Amino acid sequence: MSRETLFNAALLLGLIAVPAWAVMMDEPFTITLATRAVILALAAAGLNIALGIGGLVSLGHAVFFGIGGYAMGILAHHAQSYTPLMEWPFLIEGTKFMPVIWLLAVVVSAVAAFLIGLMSLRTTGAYFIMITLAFGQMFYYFAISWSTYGGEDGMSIYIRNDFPGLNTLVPIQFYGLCLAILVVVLIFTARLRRSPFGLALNAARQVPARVEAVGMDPMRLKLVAFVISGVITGLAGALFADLNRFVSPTMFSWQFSGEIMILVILGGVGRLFGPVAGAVTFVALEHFLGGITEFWHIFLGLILLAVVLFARGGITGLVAGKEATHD
Amino acid sequence: MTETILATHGITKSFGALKASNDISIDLRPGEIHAIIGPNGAGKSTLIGQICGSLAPDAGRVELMGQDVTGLSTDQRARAGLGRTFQISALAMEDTVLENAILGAMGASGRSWRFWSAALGDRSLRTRAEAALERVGLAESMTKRCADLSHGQRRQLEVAVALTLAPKAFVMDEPMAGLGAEGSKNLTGFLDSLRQEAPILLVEHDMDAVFALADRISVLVYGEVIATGSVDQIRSDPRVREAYLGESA
Amino acid sequence: MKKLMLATAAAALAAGGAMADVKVGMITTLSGGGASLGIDTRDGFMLAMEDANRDDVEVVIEDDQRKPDIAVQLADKMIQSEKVDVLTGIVWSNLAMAVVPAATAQGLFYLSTNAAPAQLAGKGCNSNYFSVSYQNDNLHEGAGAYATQAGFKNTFILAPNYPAGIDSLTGFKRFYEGELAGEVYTKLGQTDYAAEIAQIRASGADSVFFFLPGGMGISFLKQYADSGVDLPVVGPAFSFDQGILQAVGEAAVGVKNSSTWSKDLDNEANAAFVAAFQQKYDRLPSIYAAQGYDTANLLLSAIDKADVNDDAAFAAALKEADFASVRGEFSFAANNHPIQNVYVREVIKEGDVFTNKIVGTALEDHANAYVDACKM
Amino acid sequence: MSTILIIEQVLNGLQSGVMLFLMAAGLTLIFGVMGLINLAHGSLYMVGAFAAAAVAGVTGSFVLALVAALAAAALAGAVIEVAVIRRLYDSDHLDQVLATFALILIFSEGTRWVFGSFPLFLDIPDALSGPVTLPGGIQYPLYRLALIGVGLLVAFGLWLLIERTRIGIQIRAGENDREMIAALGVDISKLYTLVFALGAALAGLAGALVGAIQSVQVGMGEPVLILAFVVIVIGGIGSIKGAFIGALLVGLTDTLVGIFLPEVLKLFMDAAPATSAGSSIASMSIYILMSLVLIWRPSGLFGARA
Repeated sequence: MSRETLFNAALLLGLIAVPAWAVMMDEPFTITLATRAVILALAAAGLNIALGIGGLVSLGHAVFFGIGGYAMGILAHHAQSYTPLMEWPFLIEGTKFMPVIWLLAVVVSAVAAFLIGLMSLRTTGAYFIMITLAFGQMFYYFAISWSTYGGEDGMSIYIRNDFPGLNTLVPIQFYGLCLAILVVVLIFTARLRRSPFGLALNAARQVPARVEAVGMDPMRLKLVAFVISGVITGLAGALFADLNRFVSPTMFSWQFSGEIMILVILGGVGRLFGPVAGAVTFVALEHFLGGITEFWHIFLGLILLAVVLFARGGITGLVAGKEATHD
Repeated sequence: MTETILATHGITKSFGALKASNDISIDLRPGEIHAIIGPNGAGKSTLIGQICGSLAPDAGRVELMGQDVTGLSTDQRARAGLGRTFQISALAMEDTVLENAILGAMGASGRSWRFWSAALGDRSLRTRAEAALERVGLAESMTKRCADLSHGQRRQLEVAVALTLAPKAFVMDEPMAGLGAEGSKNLTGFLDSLRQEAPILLVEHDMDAVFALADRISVLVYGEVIATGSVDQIRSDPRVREAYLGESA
Repeated sequence: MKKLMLATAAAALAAGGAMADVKVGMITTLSGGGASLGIDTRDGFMLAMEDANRDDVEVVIEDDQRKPDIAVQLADKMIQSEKVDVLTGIVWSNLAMAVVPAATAQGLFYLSTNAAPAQLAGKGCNSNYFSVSYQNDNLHEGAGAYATQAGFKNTFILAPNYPAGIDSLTGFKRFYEGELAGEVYTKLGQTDYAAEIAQIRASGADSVFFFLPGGMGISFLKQYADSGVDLPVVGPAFSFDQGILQAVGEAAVGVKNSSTWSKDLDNEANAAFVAAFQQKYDRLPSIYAAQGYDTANLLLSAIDKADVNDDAAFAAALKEADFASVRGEFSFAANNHPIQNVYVREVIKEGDVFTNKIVGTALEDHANAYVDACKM
Repeated sequence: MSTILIIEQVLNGLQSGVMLFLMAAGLTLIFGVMGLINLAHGSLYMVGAFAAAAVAGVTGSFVLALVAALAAAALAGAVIEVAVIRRLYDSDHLDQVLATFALILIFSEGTRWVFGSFPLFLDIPDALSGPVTLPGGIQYPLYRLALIGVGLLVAFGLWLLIERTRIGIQIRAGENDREMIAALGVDISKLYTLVFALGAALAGLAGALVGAIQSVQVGMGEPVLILAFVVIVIGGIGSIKGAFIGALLVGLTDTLVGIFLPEVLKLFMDAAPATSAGSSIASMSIYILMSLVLIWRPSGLFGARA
């Protein structure tokens, strides 16, 4: 077993042990924090597919996070106010049923990722970073002025949505649900990396010319990766909205896109558990540094700088040594 | 028409005032090695770019197996049967030798849209990739990372990846580049045996290899083909001597 | 469920004569943009708490960074871990909307030191939710009433294109009887108003009403003053607050603004407050500080009357508003929002410091437009 | 809608355009020469504004304030170049984005630590205050005219610097081939520090100039930063000319669409929804413009690399 595998196992164990301890000690807030970390890890795991495997530096992933959030917000808002979402040409009612919300989040994120990807992938390098950022801003300003759904104020959902067989209001149950989704996505990612598609995408990042020369279209590979990536981040957005029982345009903001990227880089770009390590660290820093000083952003900034300058490969790289993505 | 596997008909490409390809018509017949030579800046890379699809000609067309492929993209041409190697190794350096070869097998068999099963676990892909690696003599190094290969091994892998495509025609851009005498000799021997499988359009600076391998040679100077013929014809062609040696005719 | 059990236990204790300790959670903006408002809120609140010097009230303060998700997370923490009884402190309406409904649904009390969106005053009102500041529309309504009193006939109005901005213009129009020379929504966070000022100049307006909180207002006032347009300007107090005025400088002098509080309001509580605040923090208090101070005093008055674990009794005690408000006469309307005067202030220069002085009353004993919509 | 109003709005668009250019020129120069994406450029804008406000507060002199802004921003630029940025030239864009994002956090909170949370005061000098009447009876603030003048002057100065001086030659050479000019004996690291400080000084100047008519506060740099990015992407990253054209385009679009779109929509729908919808679309207009340009020309109007 490589050090990275051990590290990953330890992380996963921690994600089970810490909340379990919190339940025993009756520290529900620790569970809330852990839930936040798990959901952020999920959002970052989405970006990690585009960024880590496909090399797509998207500074607009908050778009999908926000779409997921608004999918939840809009459906639940209509459900709690008993007003139909639309009446024509056919009646659509709101819902508080998580699987339906997730479905909507996933479908809309996929469509958005497809369209944004189609346009953005024409560009490369710095242009790609900037055009994804611009799409993020477009959605942000749109959400701010979308008065039907609260504009800048966003929307509050009074009671967390339902999942069959669970009482999602109990923190540990909702946590379990989120963790399960994260684990499923990580398993999917692990398979994806070894799959023909993953191999091709990984090569498309390194040598697009080679991929073309063997009869594959790197652009299409990247577009599909971008869509998969957007879908996962979108799903995370729906869960995040449910955690907070609230959505607002800040979910679309470029700072948030930056934060998702930070999670990925902090944990280790392209590492399977990088997003998890990044999110856990980030939430912990936010919690503990924030408790110590009002100016904790300075220290967060310094830590990030240190990671970029001295700890290539992020935390995973630091703990597990250089690249160990292969057997 | 089945006599030619690959052909260009009057392709022309300008970059501003510079005519990098001027009305070039060449062809590649079954079982032959057709070498393209010419001094630096003669427009060889531009020509290859147009044949393989990374550059669009201003005029003229490219045919593969009698079909017009001028409008096709690089990957479509590859699927249609064009196998190329690059002048500077274009390999996924982070990946293993086997993975690079499997990449070729995947493209050829259209299996790149599988998201769940492991690429290395796919029997047919693996068989194909291993066979190609075996042929170029990299069977021992399959699990090595590309980045850890020697330069010569990378050149071999370039050829192996093209082999996995089982192409109708090879386009090789200076496969000997940077190889020592020994390496060149080995590769020359290998290419010699390859021509029966599929003809090779060979751009090469190593004249010993060219003269040893080529059935025909075309000489490219300032974007124009000034001569095409057998090795002996080319050796004695005064225009070629002028272009290379500056001797007046 | 747990809350219920606690309540029973506490009731048993109370019957024995001992009052349960009260734990207050303050969530406010202490870092990032807008921190000055939260800092004033906190300082005002804590001033009252320290003056009272009681050991049966504990205050936990956390920084929401002006991010709704952080605010929600902090609320969860305070409810779940700190087990607070009362929440307070949120400055921004969008953060309040994220926190308040969930908190009151879980049986906590929420006392607003500032944000009081329409949703929480009308249909979404709650017996555990009290706004000690105002209802968001109040100051805009006051400005509208003043514009009418001042005889403005053709006002140009502008606000950012977001819910509070739209509410603001609606509130203004509710009490303004003249014509509108123009109605413009600007981009939220916009910093350059040259285009809007040109529109004002071209519109033939006789006056201007604007609602542009924070840095937006500073930019607007500086640019307006420099534009040569010389029409009277009215705005709500937000853009003329003690912290902001110094950054606007001369450009603000003479501008009328509507406010429920001013440091020169003539009552005993206010005089004491202003003096104590200046002495302790070495700066003039702002309206946010005043509202924080009042909130703390209201809370203390209720704690003396009822057990915080007895929801109905504590709500009734709060509703009595039996404390000396720095705003003078103060009571709650049926929907738990204040009935108070809205004053007109004018910006003046006192020595080196820019500040406000009261020049009139726009609305007397004013409640809000949502009382009837609230079914409590 | 009178002609006067239209002309005035065009002037407003120009003014915001030339100020954007000051920001964008530095960004694009730094990208062109060093290949670096600098998200912290907005922080240097903020540093300039705060330095100007602080010095103006003490001395009361606007000229000294401008000098202080230039000096402080250039110094801050040089310091972060030497301490951090220099290690990022060989990194990929990802590392650059993260590191400079970290710098934003440090600068913003650091500034708040030093100056507090309240906005600072910076006013326009008396000599430039108030409006002037232009031909045609247009009343226009003198200070804004001065801003247009300064912006154009700086643009011209930059052009001179790059086309006509030794340093300009080195900068242009550096854009094309780093190794080459190092081989020619130019001290490349000094050149980079210089270029970075120059870009920073321009941002600081913009911050101080604009700070006089806006609010000098923490976080003021980020909205401008994003606009400046839009500008250089439209213009083509690395191109000063592109930055200039892009800045004017963005300035004009942002100003004119915001004013005229609601009016146009009012022809088709009720006033209230027209105002609201118009301003919603207007707030997205420059991003729409940018996407259109990139779809048409993936490397911007004057972008070098394909």
